Amino acid sequence: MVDPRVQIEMYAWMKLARTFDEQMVAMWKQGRGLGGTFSGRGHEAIGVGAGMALGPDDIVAPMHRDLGTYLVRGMSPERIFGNMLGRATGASRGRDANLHGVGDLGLGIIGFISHLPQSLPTTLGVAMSFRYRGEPRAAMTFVGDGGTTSGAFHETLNMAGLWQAPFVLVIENNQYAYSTPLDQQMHSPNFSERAGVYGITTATVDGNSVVDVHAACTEALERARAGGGPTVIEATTMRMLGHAIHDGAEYVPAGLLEEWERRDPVAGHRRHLTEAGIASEATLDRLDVAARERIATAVAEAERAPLPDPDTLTDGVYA
Amino acid sequence: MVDPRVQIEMYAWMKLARTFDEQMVAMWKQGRGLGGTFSGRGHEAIGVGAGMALGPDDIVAPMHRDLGTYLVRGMSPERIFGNMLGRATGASRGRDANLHGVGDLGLGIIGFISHLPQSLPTTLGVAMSFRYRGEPRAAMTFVGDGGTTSGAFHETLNMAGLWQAPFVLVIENNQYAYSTPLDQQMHSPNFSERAGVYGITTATVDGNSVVDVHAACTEALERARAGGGPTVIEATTMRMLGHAIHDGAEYVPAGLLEEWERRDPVAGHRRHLTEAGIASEATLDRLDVAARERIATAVAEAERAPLPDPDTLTDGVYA
Amino acid sequence: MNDNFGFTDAPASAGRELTYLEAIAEGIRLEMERDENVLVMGEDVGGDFGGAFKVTRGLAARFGDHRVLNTPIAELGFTGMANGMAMMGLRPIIEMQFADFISTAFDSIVQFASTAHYRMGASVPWVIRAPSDGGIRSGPFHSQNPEAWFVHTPGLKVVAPATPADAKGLLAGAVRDDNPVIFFEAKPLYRSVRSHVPEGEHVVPLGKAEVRRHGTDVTVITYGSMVHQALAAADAVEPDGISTMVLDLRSLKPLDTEAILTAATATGKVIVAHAANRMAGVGAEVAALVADEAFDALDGPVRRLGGADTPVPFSPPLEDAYRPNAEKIATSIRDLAAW
Amino acid sequence: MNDNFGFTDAPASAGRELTYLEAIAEGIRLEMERDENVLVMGEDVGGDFGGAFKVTRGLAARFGDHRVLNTPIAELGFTGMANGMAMMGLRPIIEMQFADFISTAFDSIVQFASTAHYRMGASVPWVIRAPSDGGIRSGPFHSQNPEAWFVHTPGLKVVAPATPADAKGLLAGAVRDDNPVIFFEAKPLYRSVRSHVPEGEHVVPLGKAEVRRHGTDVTVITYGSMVHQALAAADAVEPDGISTMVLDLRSLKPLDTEAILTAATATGKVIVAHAANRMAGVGAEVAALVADEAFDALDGPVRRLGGADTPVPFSPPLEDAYRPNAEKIATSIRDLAAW
Ligand SMILES: Cc1ncc(C[n+]2csc(CCOP(=O)(O)OP(=O)(O)O)c2C)c(N)n1
Ligand SMILES: Cc1ncc(C[n+]2csc(CCOP(=O)(O)OP(=O)(O)O)c2C)c(N)n1
Ligand SMILES: [Mg+2]
Ligand SMILES: [Mg+2]
Repeated sequence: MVDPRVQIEMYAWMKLARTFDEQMVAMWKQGRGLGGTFSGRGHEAIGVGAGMALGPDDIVAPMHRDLGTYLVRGMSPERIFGNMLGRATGASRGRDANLHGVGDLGLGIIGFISHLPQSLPTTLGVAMSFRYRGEPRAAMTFVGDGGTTSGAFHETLNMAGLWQAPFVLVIENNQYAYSTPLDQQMHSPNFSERAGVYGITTATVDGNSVVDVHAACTEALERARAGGGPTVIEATTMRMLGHAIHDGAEYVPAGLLEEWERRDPVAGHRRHLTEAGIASEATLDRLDVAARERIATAVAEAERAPLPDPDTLTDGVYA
Repeated sequence: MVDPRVQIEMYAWMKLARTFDEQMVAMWKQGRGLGGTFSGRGHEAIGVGAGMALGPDDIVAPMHRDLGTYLVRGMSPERIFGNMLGRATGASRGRDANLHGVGDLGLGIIGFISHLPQSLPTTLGVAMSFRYRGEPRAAMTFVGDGGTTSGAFHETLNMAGLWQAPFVLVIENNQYAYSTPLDQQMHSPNFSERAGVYGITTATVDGNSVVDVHAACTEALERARAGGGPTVIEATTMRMLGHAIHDGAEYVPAGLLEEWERRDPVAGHRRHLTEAGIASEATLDRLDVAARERIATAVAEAERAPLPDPDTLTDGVYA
Repeated sequence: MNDNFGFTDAPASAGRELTYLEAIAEGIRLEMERDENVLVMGEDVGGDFGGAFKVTRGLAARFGDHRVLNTPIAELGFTGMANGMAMMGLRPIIEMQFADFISTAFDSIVQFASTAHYRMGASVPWVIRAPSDGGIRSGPFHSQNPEAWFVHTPGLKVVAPATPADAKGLLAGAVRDDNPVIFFEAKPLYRSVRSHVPEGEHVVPLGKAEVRRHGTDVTVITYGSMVHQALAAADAVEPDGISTMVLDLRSLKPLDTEAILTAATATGKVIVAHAANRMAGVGAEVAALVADEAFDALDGPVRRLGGADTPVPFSPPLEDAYRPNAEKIATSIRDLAAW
Repeated sequence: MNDNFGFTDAPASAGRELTYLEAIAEGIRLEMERDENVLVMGEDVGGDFGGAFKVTRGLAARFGDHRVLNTPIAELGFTGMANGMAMMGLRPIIEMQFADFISTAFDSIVQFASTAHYRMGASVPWVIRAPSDGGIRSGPFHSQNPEAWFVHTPGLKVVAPATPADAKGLLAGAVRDDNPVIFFEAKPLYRSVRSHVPEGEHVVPLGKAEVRRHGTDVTVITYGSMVHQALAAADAVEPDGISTMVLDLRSLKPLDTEAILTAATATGKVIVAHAANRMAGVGAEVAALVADEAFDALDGPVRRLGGADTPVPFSPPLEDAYRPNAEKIATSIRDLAAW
């Protein structure tokens, strides 16, 4: 069983991600946002479970619903909110939008670009650099169900299998790519079979169980660091809001959302902690309050932060 | 059993392709060629077997080793040699090189471009046009083992399976992509498994048996025309010369070539025809002579043909 | 954004008005009605959803799912697929969800589609609709203006309407053209511009520029969203006694060289402006053309305004610094007029 | 191909001579010796084979297979992989088998690599070696000069050496640069040009053009294989009393604007020439720059020579009609000198 303290920590991070997400959605609906943004509601167990499995020397390239990973990895809520609000203090210094470009190699985080699924070959390259130098490190990234139908998915997994790279991919199967359900994306959503043909170890986990995601990722990362080759983990979940802030997701059957609401990863883990006697309601309530305060502070700071000076427009195009 | 006359026809086409190929290689070695060129030696059973399986209304996009398909489909040796020699009478009117651009929609042939494996999505589009119009036709194309590691392979097969398109793909597994053997291309050359994950029917055939290739393609094309969806056929063979005319293929172990030489598709089919009493040596000798004469005529005509007028440079860029 | 731009030739008040977006939608619908070979494909275009910008909303209900095809995320593959469909006589209208993702489909466009007719006489009559341009805080991957890549590539055609009427008319012209045409829609104009659009059949021929405003001192040559900025700039400098001509290119490939040279010669002072990155952009081609073929008529340097040599930044002060706008164009007009 | 081009600054006879191809190979070898973060990757580059043009032959034997990585046919993927390797401090030298296939890797270059430093301060120090250019009867897919796509894209650097010495020196400069650099090799020069190459460490800084020939009447601004054609053209018009300056750009991004303006101003008559398609090519940027910033010094139209607006055709009469060469440049020089 996972260390109880770690399980409580999981809750704290998930709650922080959820609180961030709710605050963000509220702000954008109030017109206090800038541009569009993506909610990761429902993806907290994946982002946190995977993020907590990473070792200090591992590198991760999260995508647009993996807020939890950024947070766990040490990207502060201030820098992320700052990014979303186009502030000079944001992770990309006003250059990139929402969770895009939220990277910091010092934290072992590579920021993603829109073009799906570019993080895959990039992360394979990181893994290959570990192999080149004989370092016991692993590189991890994520892809949505939608991103798996793109050429880069195939090219990356083929090479990852060929070279048995220390590479871990989490497929976040959340049933939809924007408005397009799985059955309009592929003949059959057999992700493990698809990855298996490349000589890659595969696993399927409940993407709404932070404990299960964490366990699968921990095992995969350890194997990768030990020279045991790549792993692809399918984590099944549901995108609980629209594709992006403007999208009402009318195309999702209400019943489907209700069904998944009952499996909410944050509430579920909370139930597990109390039922298993790992944490009391009071302890968890305190974590909830802490999360709210942490996010309130971050929002206030981000909103106070300056916008970039237009004279810095061309700074940083080149190294 | 395949109609004996058809089996004799198979020999005639394979011999024509082989004779063309030998004549081409000889000319290029003598400096009578223009630019580079690709030999299809060893691929005759695939090109001819697949080509003869096509119905009159089907469309095919052969690639650089499928000379037999072009010939069977009615592209004259004059037009092909003319293309290779950059003549105004060549299939591309001097625009494209060697077997590139050798297309003619009137003959149901789409000419390929270098970028691998662009013929795959193109051919899927042809298949989807049949589906759109409800026509009982099929579209077929080819890819090398090397081309299968490219993104377009995955994107095309995923969509072919999703829409159950009347699409047939022959993978010509000839052990090498240029100098790169299979084991440096992919973890395991499990082509049927790879195609199977997309909801596509698969088959593996001896690519040096014209009868087997023909049977597999016939079945796949019939299924496609009848609405039974796509098929991927792996045809195993060996590239018997270098990648292109300048390549001595020193990287191929001599023993491997000797082994495959014993399985030569043209000689093998000839043996089969005589041993099964389908054709006499004399009949086949006459076909050999006919092939030599046909090719000699074609070469002579192509060499006599004019080069394009430079004033026509911009003709045909736009429709 | 200036959405009351009073064209000299097409006053905004005349007749039925549509937004730029509605005009595109109407253009698609009419072409689908006219020719059953016309179909729509792309990510999320189908069903009740109708695409990220809702341009194709209602088409599936009207024409059936088989004519409005939702594709997986596979731009290279589905554009390649459109090549095959088009060679068989269909006329796919492909929606790139954002113009930024057109790079993902690059080989299918710049290698296959662009060369098919030259190599084998096969025409590839598709249209790619590419929602492009920025100014709306969408960041580096939802704001791009990648037209120069395609203008440089032989065998393609490229159009970039600035008005609702042209959006409808050029869409029809593009669908009926027998070549691959990339149709750059200016996202900032989608709902901000509303003006007269002819009802029923309305076809604008490819390759013809249009003078949007006559003038005698300085010529601004531009297209897309910058047409509106140029017109606003022309208004702004009028009180200074500067008379500005504005030429809307509309087609970027083929370029209307005759109209460009006529407009350049008319004033002898030329500014080329676009939202795309300035360096080696389409504006460079236009400026170089003028500097060669209208040299004798030039009374001053050929100026160019375009995006900075940076990705399109997200934050307002940076994006505003990045992009040309009416004010910057006006400054350039004044400067050149005084040359 | 003129392979005795007698540079004013570097006479072909001085010192040790190498072919253009040998110079590149030497440049790679020295960088690999100097820095073990440097590795080579691409299709068929490894083992005893050493790539389609044998540029990397011998490297695997010398440095081990792990530093000379054969890749599957997956340009998008392996270039994306190089992005990740480079972010971790490796310095991959990627061989595109032909420059023509660089379009297959497009997203990994123009979307990821080019923006990584701007967005997240991560430098991506790879070099893509792209064997480009035609004139050798290789047809539309083995003859392309796609540099304009990349010069238009912010965040990339682009170089195009014309001489063996620059091929070696710019290769070193590119490997040591902390940004993604595309290194366009001119295939027609691989074995046709042989001249002095400094031994040992030799680094040519990116962004510096070089005057290859001084002259007072007409300036030809060019790069790559056309440098040799321009020099031959300059020789050809000399008997007519025309003195031609030839400026070799060497770097296309960043452009050496100072050298361009100085060279343009020196004669007042400018021809820009390249093998790439003329329309919206790099030459348009150079011509537009001159027409803007050197306008006062111009004594005639800014001329441009480049490939026709067609795919690169295969047949000799067509390819010869397609491409600029010494004769066409000479005609243009004579015409402009008489302006
Ligand atoms: C190559 C490419 N095409 C289109 C898009 C636009 N787009 C952004 S997210 C998205 C859907 C992604 O679906 P999925 O991969 O399942 O991830 P999810 O958003 O469901 O988490 C699309 C189509 C893109 N980012 N990249
Ligand atoms: C995208 C792309 N990259 C590189 C090449 C160069 N190239 C031409 S053929 C070839 C090898 C192809 O191998 P395979 O697909 O196995 O076909 P084969 O030649 O063995 O029949 C390569 C690398 C290409 N044509 N397209
Ligand atoms: Mg999804
Ligand atoms: Mg092969």
